[in-house]
Amino acid sequence: MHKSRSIRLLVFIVIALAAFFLSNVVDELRVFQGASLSVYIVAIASIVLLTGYSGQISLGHGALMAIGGYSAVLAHNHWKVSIPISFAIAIVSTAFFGSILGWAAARLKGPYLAGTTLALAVGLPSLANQFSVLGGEQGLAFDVGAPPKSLGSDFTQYKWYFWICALAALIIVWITQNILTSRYGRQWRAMRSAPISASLSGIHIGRSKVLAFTISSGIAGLAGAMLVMTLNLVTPSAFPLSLSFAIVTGAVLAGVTNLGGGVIGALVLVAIPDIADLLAGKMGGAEKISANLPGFITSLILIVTVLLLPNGPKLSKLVSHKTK
Amino acid sequence: MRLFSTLLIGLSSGAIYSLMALALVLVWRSTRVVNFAQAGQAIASTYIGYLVISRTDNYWLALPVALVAGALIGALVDVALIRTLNKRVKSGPAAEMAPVIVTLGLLGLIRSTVGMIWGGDLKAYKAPVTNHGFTFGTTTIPFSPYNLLIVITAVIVMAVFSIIFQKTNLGLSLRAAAFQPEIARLAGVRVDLVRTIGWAFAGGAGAVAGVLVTPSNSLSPNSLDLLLVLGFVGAVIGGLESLLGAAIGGVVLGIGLAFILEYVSTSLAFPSAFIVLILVLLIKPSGILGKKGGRGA
Amino acid sequence: QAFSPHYEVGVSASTIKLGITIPLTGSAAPGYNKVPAAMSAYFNYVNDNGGVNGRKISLVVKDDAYLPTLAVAKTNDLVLKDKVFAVVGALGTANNKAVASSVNLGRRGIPSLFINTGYSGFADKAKYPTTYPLLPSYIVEAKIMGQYIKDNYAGKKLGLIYQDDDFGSDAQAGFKAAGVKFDVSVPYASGSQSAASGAAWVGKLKAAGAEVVVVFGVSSATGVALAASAALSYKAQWILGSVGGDATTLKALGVPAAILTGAQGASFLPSPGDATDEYIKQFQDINTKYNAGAVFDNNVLIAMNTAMLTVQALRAAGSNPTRAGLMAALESKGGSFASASFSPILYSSSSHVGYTGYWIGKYNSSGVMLPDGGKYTLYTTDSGAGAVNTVASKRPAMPAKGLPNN
Amino acid sequence: MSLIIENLTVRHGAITAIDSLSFRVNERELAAVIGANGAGKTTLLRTLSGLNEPIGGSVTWHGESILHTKPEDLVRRGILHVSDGKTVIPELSVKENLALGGLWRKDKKDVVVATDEVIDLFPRLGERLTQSADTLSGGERQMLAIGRALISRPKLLLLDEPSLGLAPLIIDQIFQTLDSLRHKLGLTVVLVEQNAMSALGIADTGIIINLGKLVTVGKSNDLKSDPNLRAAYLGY
Amino acid sequence: MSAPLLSINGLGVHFGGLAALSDVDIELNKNEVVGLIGPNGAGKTTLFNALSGLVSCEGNLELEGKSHEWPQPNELVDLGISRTLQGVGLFPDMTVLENVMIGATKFATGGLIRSALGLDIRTEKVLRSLAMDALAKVSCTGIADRKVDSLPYPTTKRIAIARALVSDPKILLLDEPAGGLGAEDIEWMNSFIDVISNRCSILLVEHHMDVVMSVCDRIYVLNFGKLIASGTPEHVRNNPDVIEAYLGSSAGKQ
Ligand SMILES: Nc1ncnc2c1ncn2[C@@H]1O[C@H](COP(=O)(O)OP(=O)(O)OP(=O)(O)O)[C@@H](O)[C@H]1O
Ligand SMILES: Nc1ncnc2c1ncn2[C@@H]1O[C@H](COP(=O)(O)OP(=O)(O)OP(=O)(O)O)[C@@H](O)[C@H]1O
Ligand SMILES: [Mg+2]
Ligand SMILES: [Mg+2]
Repeated sequence: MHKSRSIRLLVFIVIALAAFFLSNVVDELRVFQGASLSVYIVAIASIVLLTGYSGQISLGHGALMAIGGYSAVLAHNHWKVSIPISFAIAIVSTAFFGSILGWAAARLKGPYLAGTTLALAVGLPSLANQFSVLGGEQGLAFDVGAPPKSLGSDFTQYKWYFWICALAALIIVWITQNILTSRYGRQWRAMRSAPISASLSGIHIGRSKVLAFTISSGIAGLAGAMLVMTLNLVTPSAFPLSLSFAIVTGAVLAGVTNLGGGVIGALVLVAIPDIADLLAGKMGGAEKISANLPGFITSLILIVTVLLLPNGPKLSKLVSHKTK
Repeated sequence: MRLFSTLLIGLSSGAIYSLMALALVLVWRSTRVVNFAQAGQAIASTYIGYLVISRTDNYWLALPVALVAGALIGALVDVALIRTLNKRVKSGPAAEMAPVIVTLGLLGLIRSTVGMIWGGDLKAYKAPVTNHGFTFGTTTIPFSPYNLLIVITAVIVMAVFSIIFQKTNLGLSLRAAAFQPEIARLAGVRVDLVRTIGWAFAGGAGAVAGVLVTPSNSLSPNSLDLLLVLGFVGAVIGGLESLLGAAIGGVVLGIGLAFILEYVSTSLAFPSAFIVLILVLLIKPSGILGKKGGRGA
Repeated sequence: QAFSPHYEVGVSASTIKLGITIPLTGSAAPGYNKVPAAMSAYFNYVNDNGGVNGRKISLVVKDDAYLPTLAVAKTNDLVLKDKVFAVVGALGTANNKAVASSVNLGRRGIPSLFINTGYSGFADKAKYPTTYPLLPSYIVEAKIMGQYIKDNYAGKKLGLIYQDDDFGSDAQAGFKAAGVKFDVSVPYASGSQSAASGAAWVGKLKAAGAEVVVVFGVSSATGVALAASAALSYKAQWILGSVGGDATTLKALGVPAAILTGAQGASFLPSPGDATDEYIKQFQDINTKYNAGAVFDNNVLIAMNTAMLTVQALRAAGSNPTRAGLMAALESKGGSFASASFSPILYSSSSHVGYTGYWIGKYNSSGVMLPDGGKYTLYTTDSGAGAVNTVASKRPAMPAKGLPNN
Repeated sequence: MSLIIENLTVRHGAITAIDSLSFRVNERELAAVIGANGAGKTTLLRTLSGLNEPIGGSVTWHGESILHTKPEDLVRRGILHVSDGKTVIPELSVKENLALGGLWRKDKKDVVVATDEVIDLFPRLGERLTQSADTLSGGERQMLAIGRALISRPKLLLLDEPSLGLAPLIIDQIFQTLDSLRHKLGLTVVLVEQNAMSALGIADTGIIINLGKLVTVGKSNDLKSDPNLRAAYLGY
Repeated sequence: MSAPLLSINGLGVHFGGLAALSDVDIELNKNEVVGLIGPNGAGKTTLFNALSGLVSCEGNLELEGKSHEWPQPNELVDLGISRTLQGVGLFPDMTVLENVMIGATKFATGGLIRSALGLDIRTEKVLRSLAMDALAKVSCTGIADRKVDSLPYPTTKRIAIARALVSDPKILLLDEPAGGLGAEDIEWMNSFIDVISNRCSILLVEHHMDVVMSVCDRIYVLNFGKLIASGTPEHVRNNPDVIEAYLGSSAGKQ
């Protein structure tokens, strides 16, 4: 146990170094995609924890990301706090909101919870239009500034975003992985598969669920803060229903129960539009066809992937066994 | 008067949510899948209905054609996708989530297919009966023959399917197949067939919803998206297990929204769906007509 | 080895590559999805007639589904992968804001031409150094409408339906600046409009006894309001904002012709149904030949107009166009570009204000909006406290065959 | 006229649960399949009822193959399987669970008769008709499952540990009922039991399997008294 | 005489109009094995459910002589009570060791933050060694890393018992531990119950009469939610009411 934990830390450090090295050799588009990838990884981690472990479904994590995004921006713009602090504030405030939501959610089962969180995803972001401090539909600017001079003059903005996002993602995934392999993760899995047995073993089901919801929300909040940083802007329309769906999809592609798979899920999410565009470009055709072909291909890839690998990629299983 | 007209506005929009909610509950009850593709299936059937209307200018021909098309699409979805999915995922968190993703994917697939065939532009056709509100003396109330048609249809769909579910052998088979397919098989239920019938029913109901709603809404590949969300919320409010619940849930949502829009703020449309839902579920976590779970141990 | 000249990104000896992000799918797509094809149609027309200094223009189209995240990702694609020379005609306030700052258009010196939004802030050159808005701002539009209402409907009860975001708040600011007070204001959340909300709005308007109602919303909201007023026998003088006032779209949304007849509207371009206008005629012609005869509505018109301006900008940038040169040309010569609008473009080295004027007209029974009294009267103003002026409409004559020769 | 199983082999992934198993059960016979946990008894019954696909061998019932046939079709041929564990539909009421047994039958009058017979046999079910099956006690569920199968008027009844969780009195009663149905209706029964003694007590034939292979098959009385078998497989 | 470990007085449970239990009195003393038998649906599991907070009930509960509120399910282990379920109730997608470690939850120390930072090695170690000890008691240490859904049925029953034992209960509630087991495993269960009864008291629900008769010190018999008899195995076995309602004529044979 002890050994595997230190190995895990080591693995994360190696990944970090590799990522940073990689960011220096690939082109800027890839660097930007790397930042998006990190956002997705964090968002998917929040779903893996919530659904894969505690067994609660959420179709509304986009809304939680919105809370994180707005919190980070407000903190950064009004209190002039540094990026790490604004991210921390995003985590804490979203976790706080999540704990309230989780309290309500703990009473709800499967599709009822799905419906409620879905309504949240539709309802919450548009609330931003009601409060002028939130900047309405055109949103609030979120400018984390240019990279420090010390990094050199050819250090681009996107590389800066990528470094911040990748670091945040690595830290949070490391923490999440620790939690998931700790007794908390174990208790959630127990609670998910046999709630009565779990409570007879001394687990307070309600509290456990709320805790999971809270932590998951905090993680989603961070993802939201990261997302708005890459956008330079926070606006309600950055958190559409399709975002909530996308991260759930990423989690399912990852097999839901496994963080290592989350990276693959995120990769797929980032890569699919590119692949679809590429394929659609090859096929060409009339305008109404070419406009819809990417969406068609994306959906098709999704369906086929879930049908072929309903429990996530086999590769991820290997990873999870090794980390145990 | 203000109260009354708000109520009527709520009722007329609620009836529409009810129709979509009914379609969702139909699939849920016969297959235990929350079918996000419902909006897509309904859109595809509605386009087919539109095709009929634009060729023949006959709404009453379009409705049954769309209904049949919707049923066929529903059946096709089951046979082509859901069966395979059920074979491949049996248990675990993936089993709960995979259908969500597959039906979402299907929604995208159908939308883009529709887009490829008919383009993204708005289409419209007229309601079969006037949507000019009933007039008493000089006052016109916000409830029209067209609203009445929708309410009546929702009631008929609900009644017909309630009877099918509760009173007929097919209904019993549907429920058995939905809950425990393997045990249902051992009791002689032709599970595959019965589930496909369930999908066809829901597809037909969704098509009717689509064809009915469109005159007040216009038609585009995305035009039923909002209705899907509100229908789902209505279904959850009603308690997913009951068709009557779906109908009530849709109307409760419609009236709740109408009141919030009228008395609180016209710009709170989306948050209020969430507010209405949360209010209902905090009081009854399994919806208005939902059942409580049985014994655990 | 042969001498090879150095070209700017996106420019080669024979081509100039431009890009656009716009919703082709999703709920914002209807209407706007016609824009890229119409732009390309015009470009192809120009290409077939010699191109721009011998170069053919190509337009790379990306679907952003009207989401800022996608707009940023797709613009990055355009800039980093497709390596376009400039972005042209990108749609939406939030999208353009996110793109300008995240993609860092300013620092990279990438021009974003003729963006399709009326948010007044984009005119701020210091903040958006490479972004060039075209539309008169929503504030300008509201100020002009306000002035018109004061001149023509003094003493009447006034109602306003507006989208409850900055589109609407710009409008409110404009009406306030014009000194117009509404007896009843009905905000609605973007995307929430439905038959039921239409009935609710009309209920409120009726209750307040509004006689003149301004709709400052998107087409679907305008459609819902008009349809509901028809269904509820509510009669008022409607004044429709330019964003939601396209008659073709309103008809597709099921608005009865009867209620649209007599409604008023504001526009900075001639009515797409006005076949007597030389630009409209030319564009319709191109539309028939190069755009498979897509229905010629406001979206197609704006697209072609934008494309025509783009061609002039490219020509003005010289025979070996650079991004900096393009922007310099816009700022120095933009005001002289021929375009269908009656209002000139005000780009200068200090400001990126585009069009500033509107004319007000009335929809006839076939849905064509024609100017009051048969003559286009242009009202102009600014986004600040400036007065609303009436000017005689004047615009550069259309170059022969609609082919820029600047 | 009988159930003939030849060289049947069934796998679960790498595990061979049934390994070239052959035996036959004559009509009207009650055969008890005995074996330790994991011997493959459940797998055998699931294969006979169409829930599992074998990888080899043949099974015929009345001369016709019953392999590769859907369970719901086998039901219509009179082959009813009462599986162990969760074999009722918890979300339906007791009445509806029973009704499922007669849904597909043409002779609706006889369904009514059969239902009454079952309620006579298990009066407890009669008291619980409108209750959801979810709330039944473990034993009551078992009664419901058996009752539903009986309403289908089976020709071949496959029973997986019917005594599991039942009170001794009820076990006696069920075994007696099986015995009488056999004579009255010509029912053939394959009974899987852990409780070797009571099963062999009513069975004609005993089939002992171990790790998926046949150990022996014979008259139950002979098996019961075989001292070697008693020590190794029968556990008493 | 010291107060009984567990004493229930006047227990009643109602489901709608149905009295699943009425006026039931039960006592359990230290190191005692007490059987609870009765026909199907008599209310045995319901009694366990009432005691573990899974159904609401009326009546008094005393633990070691002190009156106590009816506990919530998750409070049970803290009161020194463990329970197995009529099914198996394991966590199917977890390993044997993890299953048993869940049972040891009450011994866990250190909060979320420590776990998040990977500093919970100590408490993990403790839980793990407790779990291994419990597995040793049921002779299952060798399969600690197997997933439980791949195990034979009798083994899963042992794991369930290990999970109940790991919390070091004073009272163990066993619901049909021998159900579905073959002769050999029943024998093992028999002797195992004997062994652990030295460490804790056991309340046992079981339909296998030979198990009940051989391990129990005392037996309560329920029928239609009421106690109809109680006493030593010998006494109960020969009680005509019990024979009539439950055992049937073949009781002697068993
Ligand atoms: N679904 C399955 N997947 C993998 N292995 C299985 C599966 N079902 C059964 N097995 C294995 O097949 C073998 C036979 O199992 P089976 O359930 O048929 O035995 P059984 O005789 O019914 O045992 P019991 O008396 O415990 O019910 C066992 O080794 C078991 O672990
Ligand atoms: N939630 C409920 N609603 C209605 N009746 C219930 C409910 N729960 C249990 N019952 C009834 O209470 C009675 C007692 O059930 P219980 O499970 O306690 O029986 P048991 O003695 O454990 O039987 P078995 O030996 O068959 O397991 C049963 O008749 C059952 O149908
Ligand atoms: Mg078995
Ligand atoms: Mg019980």
